[in-house]
Amino acid sequence: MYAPVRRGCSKLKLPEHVREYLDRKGIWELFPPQREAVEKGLFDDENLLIAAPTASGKTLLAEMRALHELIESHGETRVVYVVPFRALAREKYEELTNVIEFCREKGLEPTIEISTGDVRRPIRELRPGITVTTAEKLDASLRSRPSLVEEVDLLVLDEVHIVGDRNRGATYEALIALVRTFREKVSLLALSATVGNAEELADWLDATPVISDWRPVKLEHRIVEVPSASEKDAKVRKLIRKCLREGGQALVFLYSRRRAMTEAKNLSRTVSGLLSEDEKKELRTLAERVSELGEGEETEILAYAVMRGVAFHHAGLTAEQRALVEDAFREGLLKVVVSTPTLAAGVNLPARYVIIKDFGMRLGNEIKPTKNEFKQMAGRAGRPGYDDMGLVFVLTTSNWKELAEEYVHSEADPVQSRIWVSGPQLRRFLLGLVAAGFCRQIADVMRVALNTFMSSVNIRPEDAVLSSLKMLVDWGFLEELEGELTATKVGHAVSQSYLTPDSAKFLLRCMEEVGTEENVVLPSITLCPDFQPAPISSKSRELSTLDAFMGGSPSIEADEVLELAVEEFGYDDWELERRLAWAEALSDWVSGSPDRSILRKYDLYPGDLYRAKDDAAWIAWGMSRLARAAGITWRSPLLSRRLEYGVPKEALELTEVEGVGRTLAMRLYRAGYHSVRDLAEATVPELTRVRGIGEQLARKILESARRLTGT
Amino acid sequence: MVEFRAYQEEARYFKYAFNAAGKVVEEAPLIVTENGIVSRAMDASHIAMAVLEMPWEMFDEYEPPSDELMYGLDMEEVTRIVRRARVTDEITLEGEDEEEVIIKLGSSGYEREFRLRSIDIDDIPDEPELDFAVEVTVVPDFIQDAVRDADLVSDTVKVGAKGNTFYFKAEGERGRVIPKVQEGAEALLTFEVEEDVETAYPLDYLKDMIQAAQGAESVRIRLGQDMPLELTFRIGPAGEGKLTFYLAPRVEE
Amino acid sequence: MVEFRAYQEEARYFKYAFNAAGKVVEEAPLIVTENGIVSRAMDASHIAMAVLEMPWEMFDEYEPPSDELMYGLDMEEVTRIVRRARVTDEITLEGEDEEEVIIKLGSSGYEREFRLRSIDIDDIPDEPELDFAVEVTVVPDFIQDAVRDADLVSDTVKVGAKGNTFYFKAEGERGRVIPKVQEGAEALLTFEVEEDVETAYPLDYLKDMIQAAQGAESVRIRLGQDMPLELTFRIGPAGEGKLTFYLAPRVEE
Amino acid sequence: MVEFRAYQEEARYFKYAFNAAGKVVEEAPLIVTENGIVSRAMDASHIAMAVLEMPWEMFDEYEPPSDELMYGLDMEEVTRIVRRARVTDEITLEGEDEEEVIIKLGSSGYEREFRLRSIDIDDIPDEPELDFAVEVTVVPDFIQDAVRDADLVSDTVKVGAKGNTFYFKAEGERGRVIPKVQEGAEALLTFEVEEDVETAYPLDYLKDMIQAAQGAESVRIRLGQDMPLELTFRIGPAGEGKLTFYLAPRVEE
Ligand SMILES: Nc1ncnc2c1ncn2[C@@H]1O[C@H](COP(=O)(O)OP(=O)(O)OP(=O)(O)O)[C@@H](O)[C@H]1O
Ligand SMILES: [Mg+2]
Repeated sequence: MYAPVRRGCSKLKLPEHVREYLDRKGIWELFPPQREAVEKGLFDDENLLIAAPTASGKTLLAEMRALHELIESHGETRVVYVVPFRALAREKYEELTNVIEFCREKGLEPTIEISTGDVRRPIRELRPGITVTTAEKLDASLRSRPSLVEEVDLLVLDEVHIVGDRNRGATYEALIALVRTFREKVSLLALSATVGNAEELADWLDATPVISDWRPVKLEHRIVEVPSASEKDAKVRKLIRKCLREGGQALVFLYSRRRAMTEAKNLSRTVSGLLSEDEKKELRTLAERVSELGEGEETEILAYAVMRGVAFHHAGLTAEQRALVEDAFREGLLKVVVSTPTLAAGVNLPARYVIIKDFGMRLGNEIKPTKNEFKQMAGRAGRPGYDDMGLVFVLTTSNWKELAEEYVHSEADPVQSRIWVSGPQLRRFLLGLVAAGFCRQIADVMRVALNTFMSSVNIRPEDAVLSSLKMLVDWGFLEELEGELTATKVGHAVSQSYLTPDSAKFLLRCMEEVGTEENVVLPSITLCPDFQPAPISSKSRELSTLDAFMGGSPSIEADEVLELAVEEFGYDDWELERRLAWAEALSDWVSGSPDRSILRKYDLYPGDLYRAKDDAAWIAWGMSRLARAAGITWRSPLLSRRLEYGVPKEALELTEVEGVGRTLAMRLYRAGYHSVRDLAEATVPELTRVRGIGEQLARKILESARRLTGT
Repeated sequence: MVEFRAYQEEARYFKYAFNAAGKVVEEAPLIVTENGIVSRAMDASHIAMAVLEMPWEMFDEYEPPSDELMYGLDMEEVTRIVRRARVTDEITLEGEDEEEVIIKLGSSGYEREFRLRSIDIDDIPDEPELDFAVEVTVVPDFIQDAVRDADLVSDTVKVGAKGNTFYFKAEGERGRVIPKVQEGAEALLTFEVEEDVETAYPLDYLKDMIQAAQGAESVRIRLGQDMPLELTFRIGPAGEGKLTFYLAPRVEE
Repeated sequence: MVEFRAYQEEARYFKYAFNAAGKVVEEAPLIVTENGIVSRAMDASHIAMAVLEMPWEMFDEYEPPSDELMYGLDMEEVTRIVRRARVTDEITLEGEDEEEVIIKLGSSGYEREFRLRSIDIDDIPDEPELDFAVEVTVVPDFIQDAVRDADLVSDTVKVGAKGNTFYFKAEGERGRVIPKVQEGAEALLTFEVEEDVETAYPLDYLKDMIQAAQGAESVRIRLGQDMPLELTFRIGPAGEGKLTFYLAPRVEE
Repeated sequence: MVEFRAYQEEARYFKYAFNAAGKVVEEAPLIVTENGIVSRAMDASHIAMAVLEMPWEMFDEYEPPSDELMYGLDMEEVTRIVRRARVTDEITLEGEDEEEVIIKLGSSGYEREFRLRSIDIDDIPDEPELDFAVEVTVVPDFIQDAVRDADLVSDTVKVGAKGNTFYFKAEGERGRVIPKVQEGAEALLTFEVEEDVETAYPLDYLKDMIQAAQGAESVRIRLGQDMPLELTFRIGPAGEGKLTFYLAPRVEE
């Protein structure tokens, strides 16, 4: 399986322009899975599913196919390239730009667009060329304008194994079912990681499977039994020394964010002793940039470690901090990154050594790592072009050794449909079909439902569909008349809000029975299942503010909403604490409380806070639409925007001005600028008196304010 | 026109207190009456409160306003100004109309005038009324050491009294730190304990609050089981004024 | 071979002056003649100029070069070296051929030699000839305080004379700062004003320049309406030498 | 139960030594016998070694363990604690069972107890046995100056002896720095050179090691051509104990 490719490109039948494109890219030989794809009809309009390990060159297949179709159609083909999450979109956009440039040189005029922003603003039309988008965005766009589906000529589904992901899978699956039903003839190329049921997946997509386990860099596993914690530390240090002396880099995986941070700090000494003078100089500059990107202990420790060639990485860091670490590792400047498993599931970041430091742990009901996590982490070992081989070191104790061996030698797990194992996801899917106008008859609904990845689960779809439809009718989202389905006004609002019908039902109840004032809406948001509460210190809830000792009024009124939530969803105490703490945190956020204060009070990571407020913002937006459709007076004006920006109502207007973010909006407001007009009437010297506004920014603000007020 | 004026020959009585208060709360009102100057403010997260009382006797010269006045201070600004004062500088507080607060620092013949725009203060909290089971007075060194020692291992510190010992205790992964003092020791000036207590508090606020210890002769500490902590520093030439901090407890799950 | 040598028993006379000059200008020539050592340089943005005059009388031992010599100094390097000198260290400046400048610091029997490569200096500016309407001499404390106070609120400071008062004034969004001194006060050593003036200057340069005040007995300040500011610090055991700064005014739009 | 106890009236004899050792090595064993306390550890990259010897005579009170004991210290923790000690604080080292090391700091009537969990130490290196061609003893100021001067221009420093001069030499793009001292100078207390040598060492380790010079009366330096550097600091009230560092040379390619 690791034998070098013997036959050159010239022996394969490749279209002329594709050959030229490859020459341009400096690619002389295709990898085995790539040649197999060509042989199975990549350029003959065959729909293909390629299931192969990471770094086996799947993206190139998409490039070649897109190029081929664009050239053949004189630049008219509309290619939609779907990725499961935003972070990947930029990477793909940049790679696919090469295809468009090539076409342009041939006198064609396709365009390339990246469309991943807010799901509230759907894609209006597909232009000839390539549109890179997320599954979520495309799904929302299709539902908002069903005819969009007819404009898709070539659909590329990247990372399609995500269909099995608990959080994102249902949306991806729904999207595919829609396309399979309403655009059966679409040209399709699906790219997947190695999965246990690739054939089944191909079958569902009506595509020819290309299954390979070829990897550009050989992979070896070493299971190491280490009895004590300090021996583990010593072993990791030894491995890192060895790896770095050979010129390689290492990824160390742990399960807790805090431990990733401490481990990175502890490894700093070891790594810094092995750096060159030039590297140290560059790292010093990098560390300064890191310091500028955040505040608090985490940032300090990150800067400290980065200066010594090490970094930690987890979802609690801000997007900029993560991108900085990823880029620096890719460039070879950072030698070791200590991370939680999220890194392995995300952007491409291979390393010579992968060290799984704590194989075997019980975390609640789960066993860590799961087989998929393990395969993903291990898959990162071996950097093509730099390493001859990738080594995965699994450090474990005797109890877990057997499981480790099983993971190493067994096949990947099969992917399974998520729509059918989650009531809310199923209902969202079905409601969307009707509300968007794809289906009127129950029979139509059934037809689309049968086009989901049903073969992977053992259910009777008819029963599930019928009972879900009945619930949707009972809840007032659908109306049924002799087999004909229509969405009610509220049902439409639910579908467009992107909420699950179950959450929507709860939110409507909250609004009707308790109210729509801010101090009630916030707990409604955090108590609905569509809000995913990240870890938060709920100690802050009970006695940790002086208010409780002074008979002060709480900022949120959660009691009634809480009762409803327990009734609908049966949350346990621990989950309730968490969600309520989030309601308080968001209340502070929306009052303009400084980031630092909130992070400190609730013991939060910035990444989690920013994700939570974004989620809350779109749920609030959804709620306001539901209220309008249901005829309920919405008493929290601008709440969604305030959640997005984190400012109180009075200062919100100021955020419309370019260059004015949260902190500046608060400061400007305090300095006496209460409206955009106030800003438009200011002068540059006046504005520069505000802390944080230099001359350049002042000019930008003035221009924007004047433009907005037409002065 | 000048609405009020408070003059003190040595800035040392203010400097540390203002500095500490400014680290704990972001904004505070300055309430000026014929009796003196007071201020009460909570920090943005409502976890800490600062209460400052400066009666007219604390000043070498005091010209009260005709009516009660209120100004709003941006405490970050105030601390930056107060940091520029030498302990021997003369310090004058004045109010210009109801718009500006003026702080003047004087030394060896020249004067430095700092004018602050008064800001709007949302609301002024009431001082909590609490029954404390423990009341001790310690030398400033003790509390400064205790808080900084605790900072080595944790971000929470437990404060307690057990038998005839008053102590701080902090525990972290790496170890434990226990600064303590017993009844009768030099460092413990008074000791009144109704019952044994132990309550946890967030350390970062404490680190800011103890800055006020620098100018003080002693620090009074009061607390109760799972109740806020109260720290009182006497300020002024003869301790006529005081700066009190309240800190909400951290309740373990 | 050694082209020239200047020895002074106490580095204190140089340390602060060199440090300040090095913060203001990035590179400077070292012009060595039989009369002593001088240097004149502008900073890269041509807003500030430093002029250093060290006549041979300032040194305890002076061995002049046979011909006039010029070396180019990277001032960032020079300040880093000078910062390593204790005020009581002996300091020797030497030139090796026309290639290297050697700074030797000596104390209690050991010597530390720092060798700097001479760099090319593009051009050497002339000292401006200006008529100033205002000339005052103040104690170093006053100007240091004034500049640092102003820094709290703004990045520009106005310097002026009005009637019999000499003052600094800075205004920012949050407030105003006005350090001032009147004719007759201790801190104001001389006061000669032809007419009232007020001119604005950039503060960040001033912050660097006043570092030279540390070793000085007094500072002479000269300015005029919308004219450059001149600061003169006497240096050397008996003030035989001097360091003068010129700073371009900031003219409001 | 308390396994051993070592008490010293003034922390000054430990503070700087522990601090320096803790910057160089991350973990170290604490080996307690009836003769006193010793420790030997290498840093993670195996470039530096620290050897600490504290014989019982160094302590004002010493209660030895019944058997030889070994504890593992996280040196980062130890330095953080030792930094909290004032030089006049009383310091007590105790061992609790074989699990915890307790450091107590006492002053004016209150006590601060720091408890460290003992960690596992992988292996304890042996002290190298080397033949040095050069052995000098210098005053602490000299080596501190030399190392910090060298830091201005490079991250490597050459240490050598030539004729009757002992010197440090560092060269960078911007210049060269050569702190040196001659036989007979005050700063050079002893001077025994068998042959001229010059060897290069990494500066960042040296910067940490010289922290120990702060509490010392003198520093003994030994080295040979392309051999490790040995620095010895005597510690304790009468220099009964010592802290020795070994630093691997940097061999040019
Ligand atoms: N035939 C080839 N010859 C040389 N390099 C190639 C070839 N095909 C692809 N590559 C390069 O190999 C790298 C990995 O490819 P790519 O990212 O497409 O892998 P992938 O299979 O999509 O991995 P993942 O599963 O992580 O998405 C890319 O840098 C790509 O440019
Ligand atoms: Mg891919």
